[in-house]
Parts: sequence; structure tokens; C-alpha cells
Amino acid sequence: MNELATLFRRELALAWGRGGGPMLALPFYACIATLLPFAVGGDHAQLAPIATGISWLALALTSLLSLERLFERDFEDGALDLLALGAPSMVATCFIKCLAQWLATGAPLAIAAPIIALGLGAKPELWSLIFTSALLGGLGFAFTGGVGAALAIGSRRGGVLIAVIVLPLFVPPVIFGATAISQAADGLAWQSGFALLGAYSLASVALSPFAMAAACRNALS
Amino acid sequence: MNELATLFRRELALAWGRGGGPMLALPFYACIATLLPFAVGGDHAQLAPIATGISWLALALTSLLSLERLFERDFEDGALDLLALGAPSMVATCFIKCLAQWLATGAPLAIAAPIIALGLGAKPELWSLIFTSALLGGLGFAFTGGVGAALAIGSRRGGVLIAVIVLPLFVPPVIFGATAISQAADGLAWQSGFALLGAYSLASVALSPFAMAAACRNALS
Amino acid sequence: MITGVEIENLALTRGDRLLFEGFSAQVSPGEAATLVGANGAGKTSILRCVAGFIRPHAGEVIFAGADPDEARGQGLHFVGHQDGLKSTRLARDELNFQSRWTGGSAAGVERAIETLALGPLMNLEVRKLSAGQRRRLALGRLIAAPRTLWLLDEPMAPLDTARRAMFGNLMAAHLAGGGMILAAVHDPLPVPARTLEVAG
Amino acid sequence: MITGVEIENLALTRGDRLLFEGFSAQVSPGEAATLVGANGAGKTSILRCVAGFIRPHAGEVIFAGADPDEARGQGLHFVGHQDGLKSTRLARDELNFQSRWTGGSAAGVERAIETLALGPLMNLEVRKLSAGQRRRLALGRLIAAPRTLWLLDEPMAPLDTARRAMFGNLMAAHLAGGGMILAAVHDPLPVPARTLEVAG
Amino acid sequence: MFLANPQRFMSFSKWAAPIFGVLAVGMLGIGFTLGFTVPDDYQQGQTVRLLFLHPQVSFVSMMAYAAMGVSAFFGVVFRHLLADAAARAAAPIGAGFTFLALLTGSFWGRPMWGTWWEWTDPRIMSELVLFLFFLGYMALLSAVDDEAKATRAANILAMVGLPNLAVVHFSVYWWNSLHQGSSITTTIMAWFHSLSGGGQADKPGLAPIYVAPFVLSFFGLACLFAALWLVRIRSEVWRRKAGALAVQAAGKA
Ligand code: HEM
Ligand SMILES: Nc1ncnc2c1ncn2[C@@H]1O[C@H](COP(=O)(O)OP(=O)(O)OP(=O)(O)O)[C@@H](O)[C@H]1O
Ligand SMILES: Nc1ncnc2c1ncn2[C@@H]1O[C@H](COP(=O)(O)OP(=O)(O)OP(=O)(O)O)[C@@H](O)[C@H]1O
Ligand SMILES: [Mg+2]
Ligand SMILES: [Mg+2]
Repeated sequence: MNELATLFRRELALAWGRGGGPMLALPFYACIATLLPFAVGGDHAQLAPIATGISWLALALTSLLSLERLFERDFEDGALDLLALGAPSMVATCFIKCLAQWLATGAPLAIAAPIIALGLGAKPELWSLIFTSALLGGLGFAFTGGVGAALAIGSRRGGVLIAVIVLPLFVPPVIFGATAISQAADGLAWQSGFALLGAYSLASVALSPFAMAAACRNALS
Repeated sequence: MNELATLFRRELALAWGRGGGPMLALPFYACIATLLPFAVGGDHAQLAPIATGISWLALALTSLLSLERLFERDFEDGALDLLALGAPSMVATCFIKCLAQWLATGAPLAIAAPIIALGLGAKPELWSLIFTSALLGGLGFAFTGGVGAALAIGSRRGGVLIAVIVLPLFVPPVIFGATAISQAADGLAWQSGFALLGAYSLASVALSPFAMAAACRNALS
Repeated sequence: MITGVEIENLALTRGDRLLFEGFSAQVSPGEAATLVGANGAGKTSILRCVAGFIRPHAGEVIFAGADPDEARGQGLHFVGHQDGLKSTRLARDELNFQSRWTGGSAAGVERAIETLALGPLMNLEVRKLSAGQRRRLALGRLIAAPRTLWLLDEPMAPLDTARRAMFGNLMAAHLAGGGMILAAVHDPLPVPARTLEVAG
Repeated sequence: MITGVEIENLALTRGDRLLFEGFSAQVSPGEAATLVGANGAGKTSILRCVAGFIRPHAGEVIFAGADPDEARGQGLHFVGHQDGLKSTRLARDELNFQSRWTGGSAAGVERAIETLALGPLMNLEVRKLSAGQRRRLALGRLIAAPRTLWLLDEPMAPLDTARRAMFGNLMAAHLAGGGMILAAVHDPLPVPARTLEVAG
Repeated sequence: MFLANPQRFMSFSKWAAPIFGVLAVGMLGIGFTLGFTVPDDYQQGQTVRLLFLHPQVSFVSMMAYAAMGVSAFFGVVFRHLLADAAARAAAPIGAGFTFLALLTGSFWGRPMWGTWWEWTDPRIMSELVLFLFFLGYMALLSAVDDEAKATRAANILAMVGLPNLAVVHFSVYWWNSLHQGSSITTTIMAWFHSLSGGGQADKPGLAPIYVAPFVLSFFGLACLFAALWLVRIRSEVWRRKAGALAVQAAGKA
């Protein structure tokens, strides 16, 4: 337990260190959300209905980007060897890494999500739903994303390969979350979409550490 | 000259090698373009008018992702030391690297761009304009993106930092390209947007190698 | 607690190629053994196999006094070429993490700083350390977190003469306390050690 | 063509800290010099300064017979800890690239393969090479692309005994042909060399 | 350059910074008081007050970027430490002014154009790009861990962004834009003209009672920027000195 707490602190420090973590993820998130209207042409009537969808997609993409270094770095500099030789099991280690990743980038992004959605023209009363689903979705993104990151270890193609592995895994939470929010925006029942999102995220928290641990051990051999 | 040709071949091989290059960039591009309708709700009436804009944004984001390893890898494994000790100047070296990057990922993406735009519901007769502007825009993305990649060397924050640096540089080509295409879609004159895109890309080809070379030398010191 | 390592009739393959077969060796408490052999013979591979990263093609590695998982999670240190240090963190933070992760205490970390004379490096970022300084930092966890079996891959190469002598003393002390050392080397260790030929 | 290196009164700083000052040295054709000193003294930094990566804080590095840019672009080889090899590419491709980039010909590459006995490695991916095999591959460009000044950072540490002798012969041949060597080492080189103390 | 010498700069800025500060407070005080007491415009109503804030803040944001970019240029080309410090110092202040420009602009846009924000307007866009450059500069500065390297890298980025300044300024002429084309400089020229006895400003653009607060708040904000900038350069210089001393001491220990 003591070891896992040490690891957790270190992972947080690595993510936040030197102006990183949210300090970079947030502007990136803001930038994606900003570029989109340029590309689309910025007609407000067109933009408002898709605002939450876009902020949601931007969230997924940003999670993806920050994920890249979750395992690859540790593999390259030998830290993964060290992690494999600690008392805690590899499964616990992977779990902690993803949890720290979520806390360091997912949570700040969740705070930003409602702000950005409002900026793109979403309805103000949706903010709490946008926030909670971003928080919950971020958990799912961090853990399923971690699987991609672990599988891509040693591939030397990082970002893009992870993206390709992970995007199919991101499809369900993106749909569930977007549905919940758009249902709520239309005054319909959002609970089922939200429940599905929660179920997906929790299931990924429970299952993906095993996949990650196996992928890491495979990369080391 | 001979040296630069060798470098060019090597960069292409590195980009294509191990199932990389377009083989990964293309699916990623396709995935972004696919996820968006889910996020937005998939209503075709909403989607069609913004289709080209989205395919254009996806192109910018994909260029961004593939950029990440352009210099960072070479810095970490010492290849940048070696590149600095060749007979060609660092400016020429950086130029060749970006050119290879464009050929390996920008060009295939340009081929995919019209297909994806059509898939999202753009007008078929636009394909040649979408293709040429993606090709030209990709050139600008590769070179301005290279500046971001070179400046971020040694930062240990890779992707996200590059994105933050590069996004202001990507805003003009995204706007010019999107304007040209949407003007054409509305039957208006697209030439001025397209000309601006071309001017921007060519200017970045001419100027950014100097910034990259300075950034690389700075990283080595 | 590991009370002995026995490598029995080991055969290793890397990427479909058989490196060697029938390699047997034994390390008992208080003993050091060095793996020597040509480049590419398989010294590093043997160390990684003992550490549990590579599965033997044939034969096995048996730890006396501990089951393999326990031995690997609590009984051995592996210091390879890659030292697992994060270049952007402070040397102090990295030493702390590596030591605690492998079971060391705060007192152990202090002891490591003292014994390896790491004090002046502690407030530097890792990437600013020279090759020998990095290695010295990586060796820190051997002292901070007492584990019985040390697996070392060319541990002394980047150290200067004074530091080699210093590390020699540390190895001698480890052996005197019943520890075991298995090291891959090209130059002999400064402690008495059995030589194991790896013929690749 | 470099016909001599003169380091005059050099002072280097790393991250606001003065490493040393007043370091002077000279290497003439046919001569080898080794930089020795404690870990962190600044040996690697001196090599990187001669190679043009680090700007001197004071003093200068003068190449006889070539202006600095020409010397660095065509007259010297630098082989550091980082070998610049791409782990996913074939050894053959990397040797080819490194050699041609530094001015070597196809015949030169063949010569390097022969002299360093690299033949059996050529069709392996670089990441599959052992530490010594990698180093041997990195040293290949010294042979393939003839340049006058060799800057070597602990070149022999990962090599086995036989390969050390082999590389010793190569260095002797390079010196005999009027070449120059400046190397940072902890163990003496197998060729006669002037020793330069770096007191950090 | 007189100020290129750090010692001379320090002794100069010791006096100059407070003087600029006092000037800023004075001119802004008078300018804003005048601005608040002028009668409402018959078209714009209350929002005319933004006339004394938005154009000035926007122009100073560009000045700040120019200051950063030019300092960066001297830092990169001549490796001048003071120029490095000046560039670093300008960034957060400039980002602040740019943010204010965007903010006041969109507050003004609501009543004037009927929208907070217009994606296709070139000046708004290029001003946003200016803001992104400031952010990128600061992100780069904090993400690369060697300070000297970080500064140099960020300075290269600042130079890359310089052409954007021209776009901000001339965008209203190059593209058709919602945004006002009349320039701060013409107003100021007209004002000087009127001071030197010309009486009526010959341009019909700005009603005469608006001119004085318009110009005063501009110079006030410019002095405010100068004062903040000098103070921050001074603290950068001190910080560097302290850091160098600490490292030197650690090296000896
Ligand atoms: C978010 C929206 C806006 C942005 C980003 C913005 C940006 C700028 C910038 C950068 C300048 C300085 C240009 C220069 O001196 O070269 C400026 C000046 C000015 N702006 Fe805005 N502006 C915005 C909205 C508005 C609105 C709504 C109005 C009023 C209708 C307005 C009126 C002016 C005027 C009168 C000037 C001074 C004229 C000049 O120097 O060109 N702006 N603005
Ligand atoms: N991942 C891998 N896939 C295939 N072959 C590999 C792999 N890793 C190592 N090898 C091969 O296995 C052999 C043994 O490598 P190893 O690193 O164990 O050698 P070593 O004895 O430590 O050599 P050195 O003295 O050079 O360090 C080498 O010939 C190498 O080419
Ligand atoms: N980027 C940097 N920033 C600050 N200090 C640095 C940096 N790089 C190296 N140093 C410091 O400079 C000193 C000299 O480093 P250098 O690598 O030249 O030593 P060395 O003589 O090669 O040592 P070794 O024998 O361990 O290889 C070290 O004390 C190191 O901490
Ligand atoms: Mg080995
Ligand atoms: Mg060294």
C-alpha cells in the first residue's frame, strides 16, 4: 500500500511537473474547441446544436494526446523494469498509473468542459451534467486509453498507433455521453445514456488494468 | 546533395517503417471523421453543411499527431547530434525532414480527404478542390508544425506542447482552406482563399526551416 | 528472503534464435558471480531471465527460500543499462521513489546518500547529471532498500576510479552480510567472484 | 581537412555553473589524447564543445586547416553514449545512413563491415542488438567515412576483450594515417595517448 | 544601445519604472474621468465608454507583442541576456492586455454588431492568434526545463509570431471586416494637430469632446505597460542573479 501511494505521488508529479498536466491539456482542449468553429464557418445557428457534441469529442481527443507517454516513456528509460520488480502486482501498478493520469488531466478537463460547451453556445443549465459526464467519461478514457498505450509500447509510433487502437474503444463512451447530454438539452430523459456511460467507465476501470499488465509484461520480455 | 538524398530516403523509411506512416495516419483520420457524427448526433441535415470543415479540421489534427516524433526521437537517441555533424547545413536538414514528413503522411491524407468529406455528405464535384487544398495545406501543416516540434524538443511534454505552440500557426491555413471550400460549395469564388492558403504554405516552406534549425541547435547545446 | 539462486540447464532464445543451452550456475549467500562472454553471448539476457522478464526456453531459475513472485517482488534488485531515472525530476525525488518502491525506508535513503556521496547531486535534475553521476544515483537503491540478490549489468563502467573503489567496498559489505551478486561484466569486479562463462 | 586542434584556455558552464576554466590542450596529426577526470568533471562537455554543440563560456577551440563549420561538417566524428541508431531499423540501413551522411562511400561501408566483423549483425533490427553489438555498429562510421578527428566518449566500455583489441588496432591505424583522437575514458586506451586531466 | 548594459539599465529603470507608473495613474485618472463624464453618444448610448478602453487596450496589446518580439530578436541574434529577460517579462503582461482586448471587444460587439464574437472577422481572429502566441510562449517557457534553452526556444517562437502583428493591424484593409478601420494613429495625429493650434480635427471620425479622453487613456495604458514591463524585467534580472549565486554556492559546497 505504502509503495502504491509513493507511485501515485510520483505519477502525479510527473504529470503536473514543469507546467505540464492540465496547464498544457487545458489550452489544447480550448484550442481544439476553438479551431472547430473556424473550420465550420462559425455560423451560430449551425454551431449551437452541436456544441456539446464537439466539446465532448474534443475531450476524447485531448485525453488521447496526454495518454501517449503513460507507458512508453517508462519502457524506454527502463522505469518499467523497475516497476515490475516492486512488491505490488503489475495490475495494481497499472491501475494506479491510470488513476493518477485521470486525476492529473481528466479532472481538470472536466472542469473546463462546461465552460467550453457554454462558449460554443450550449444551454447554461446543462453545466452540471456536462461536468459529471466529463468526469466519468474521463475515467473511462483514461483506463481504456491506458490499454492502448500499453499495447503500443515499443512500437515507436506512439500517438497515432495508440489513437488507432483506442478510438474504437472510445466510440461507446463518446456516444453514451453525447446522447445523455443531447437528450437533456432537448428536455428528454438523459439518465439511460448517463448510466451506460457510468457502467462503461466503471467496467473499464475494473477490467483494463489486467489487459494493461499483460501488455506491459509482454513488452518487457 | 547526395547526403540530403540519403537523409530523405531514411526519413521516408522511418515514417513508413513498421506499418507506420499513412497506414496509421489514415485510420486515425478516418476515426476522427467518424467519431464526430456520433458526438454530434449524426443528423445528416446538420452534418452536411459542416462536412468539409470537419474533414479539414481532422486533417489539421492528424498532421499534428504525426508530427510529434519528427525531432524529439532524434534528439533523445542522439541522432540529432549526428545530423548536426553532416556536411549539409541544419537548415537544409530540417527542410528535408519536413518534406519527407509531408510526403509520408500529408500526401496520403490528401488522397483520403475528399473521400471522407464525401462520406460526411459534401458535394461530389468539390473533390478536386478538397484534394488540392489538402495537399497544399498539408505542406503548410508539415512545415509550421515542424517549427513547433523543433521548439518542443527536450520538453518531455511532446504532443500537447507541440499542439499548443502550433495551433496559432494552424489557424490561418485552417481558415483559408475552409473558406475556399465553403465558398466553392456555395458556388462563390474560391480563388482568393485558395491563393492565400498557397501563399501561406509556400511562405512557411521558405521560412520555417530557419526557425527549426535555430531551435534544433538550441536543443543540442 | 532468497537464500540462494540456482540456474539449471538454462536455454534462452531471443527472436527465434537459440542463444545458448545447458547453462547452469549457482549463487549462494555471501557469494558473487560474474557472467563473462563475448558481446551478444547472452549475459544481459540471463540477468533479465533471472529477474523474470524473459521466460526460459528450457531449464529454470530456482530461488531457494522464496517463490518466484515473492523473490522478484521483494528479494532482488536489477540495475541495467537503462536506469529508469526520469530526466526531468530531481535526483532526490528519483532516489526516494526508486528506494521506496523497492521497499526502502527514509533511513535507508539517507544511508544511500551518505555511502554513495550523493549529497551534492540531490537538488539537480537527473538529466543534468553526467553518465557516472547517473549510474551512482541508480545504484542508490541497492543501499537504500536491502534486498538479498543484486543483478548488475556492467555496473562499474561509467564510474571513475575513486567511485569504483567505493562501490567495491559496498559490494564487499553486501556479501559479508550474506548478500548475493550476479553481475555481467567485461572488466573483473573488485570483489572475489566466481566467473561464469557464457558461450553464445 | 583538419590538421590540428587547439583548445585554448577553455572555460565551460553548464546551467549557470562553471565547470572549469583555463583548460588548454592540443592534438596534432598522429596523436591521441585522453580526457580523464572524476565523474562530472566535464569530459563529455569538452567533447561536445569541440564538436560545436556547446558554446564555450570563455576561451576557444581552434581547428588548424579548416574553419569551424567545415571542420564540424566534414572533419570530425563524434561517438557519444547516445549512438543515434534507430532501434526499429535494420543494422545495415543504419550503418549505411550514418556512413553516407558523414561522407562515406559504399566501399567504405563494406570496409567497415569487414574490419569490425559486423556481417552477422547486418540483417538484425538495431533494438535486438546487445550493448556491445550496438556500440560496434555505432563505431562503424569511423571506418566507413574517413574523417581526421575522432571524438570518442568512453568508446570501449561495452566491448568485450577481443573487440577491444580489434578496436585498438583500428585506432592505431587511424593515428598512423595522420588521424587524431580525443577520447574521454576511465580506463586507458590501448594506444599510446597523452593524458589530459580535467579537474572539475 | 544605452540600455543594453545591465547596470545602466538597472539604475535607469529604478527611476523610470515609478515615473511611468505615476504618469500612468495620472493620465488614466484624467482620461477615464473625462471618459465617464462625456455625454452618451446618441447612437451608442452608454457603451460609447468602451471607446476609451477597447482601442487603447488593443493597441497596447500589440505594442506588448512588438516589445516581446523585438526583445526576442535581440536575445536570439545577439545572445543578450537583458533582451531575454525583457522578452520573458513582456509575455504575461501582453497576454493580459490581449485578453482584455478580446474581452472588451466582445462586450462592445454585443450592442454594436449584435454578436459577442464573430469567427470570420479577420481582426478578431488575428487578435486571438496573438493571444495564442502569448500562451504558446509561456507554455514553452515553462515546459522546457533548462532556463537558458527555454528562453531561447520561446524567443524563436515569439519571432515567428511577429508577422501576425501586421495582420492584426492591416486586416481591416486587406479583408472586408465588421471592425472599425479608423486608426488610433490618425486620432492621435489629429489631436496633436489640434493642440498645435489647428483647432478642429479635420477628420470627421471622432467628436472633439471624445478626443482628449481617447488619447489620454491611450498614453496612460502605454505608460502602465511600460511601468509593469520595467518592474518585471527588474525582477527577472534579480531572479537570475539570485539563481546564479545559489548554483555557484552549491557547486562549491
Ligand atoms: C472581440 C472583438 C474585437 C477584437 C478582438 C478587437 C480587436 C481590436 C484590435 C486588435 C484593435 C487595434 C488595432 C490597431 O490599432 O491596429 C482594435 C481597435 C479598435 N476597435 Fe476593436 N476589436 C473587437 C471588437 C470591436 C468592436 C465591437 C468595436 C466597435 C464597434 C471596436 C472598435 C474598435 C476601434 C474604434 C478601434 C480603434 C481603431 C483602430 O485603431 O483601428 N472593436 N480592436
Ligand atoms: N529482443 C530481441 N530479439 C531478438 N534478439 C535479441 C533481442 N535482444 C537481444 N537479442 C540477441 O540476443 C543476443 C544476446 O544479447 P545480450 O544483450 O544478452 O548479450 P550480452 O551478452 O549482454 O552482450 P553485451 O556484452 O554486448 O552486452 C544478441 O546476439 C542479440 O542480438
Ligand atoms: N544540461 C546541463 N545542465 C546543467 N548541468 C549539466 C548539464 N549537463 C551536464 N551538467 C553538469 O556538468 C558536469 C559535467 O558533466 P559531464 O557529462 O561533462 O561530465 P563527465 O566528465 O563526462 O562525467 P562522467 O565521467 O560521469 O561521464 C556534471 O556535474 C553535470 O552535473
Ligand atoms: Mg549486455
Ligand atoms: Mg561523460
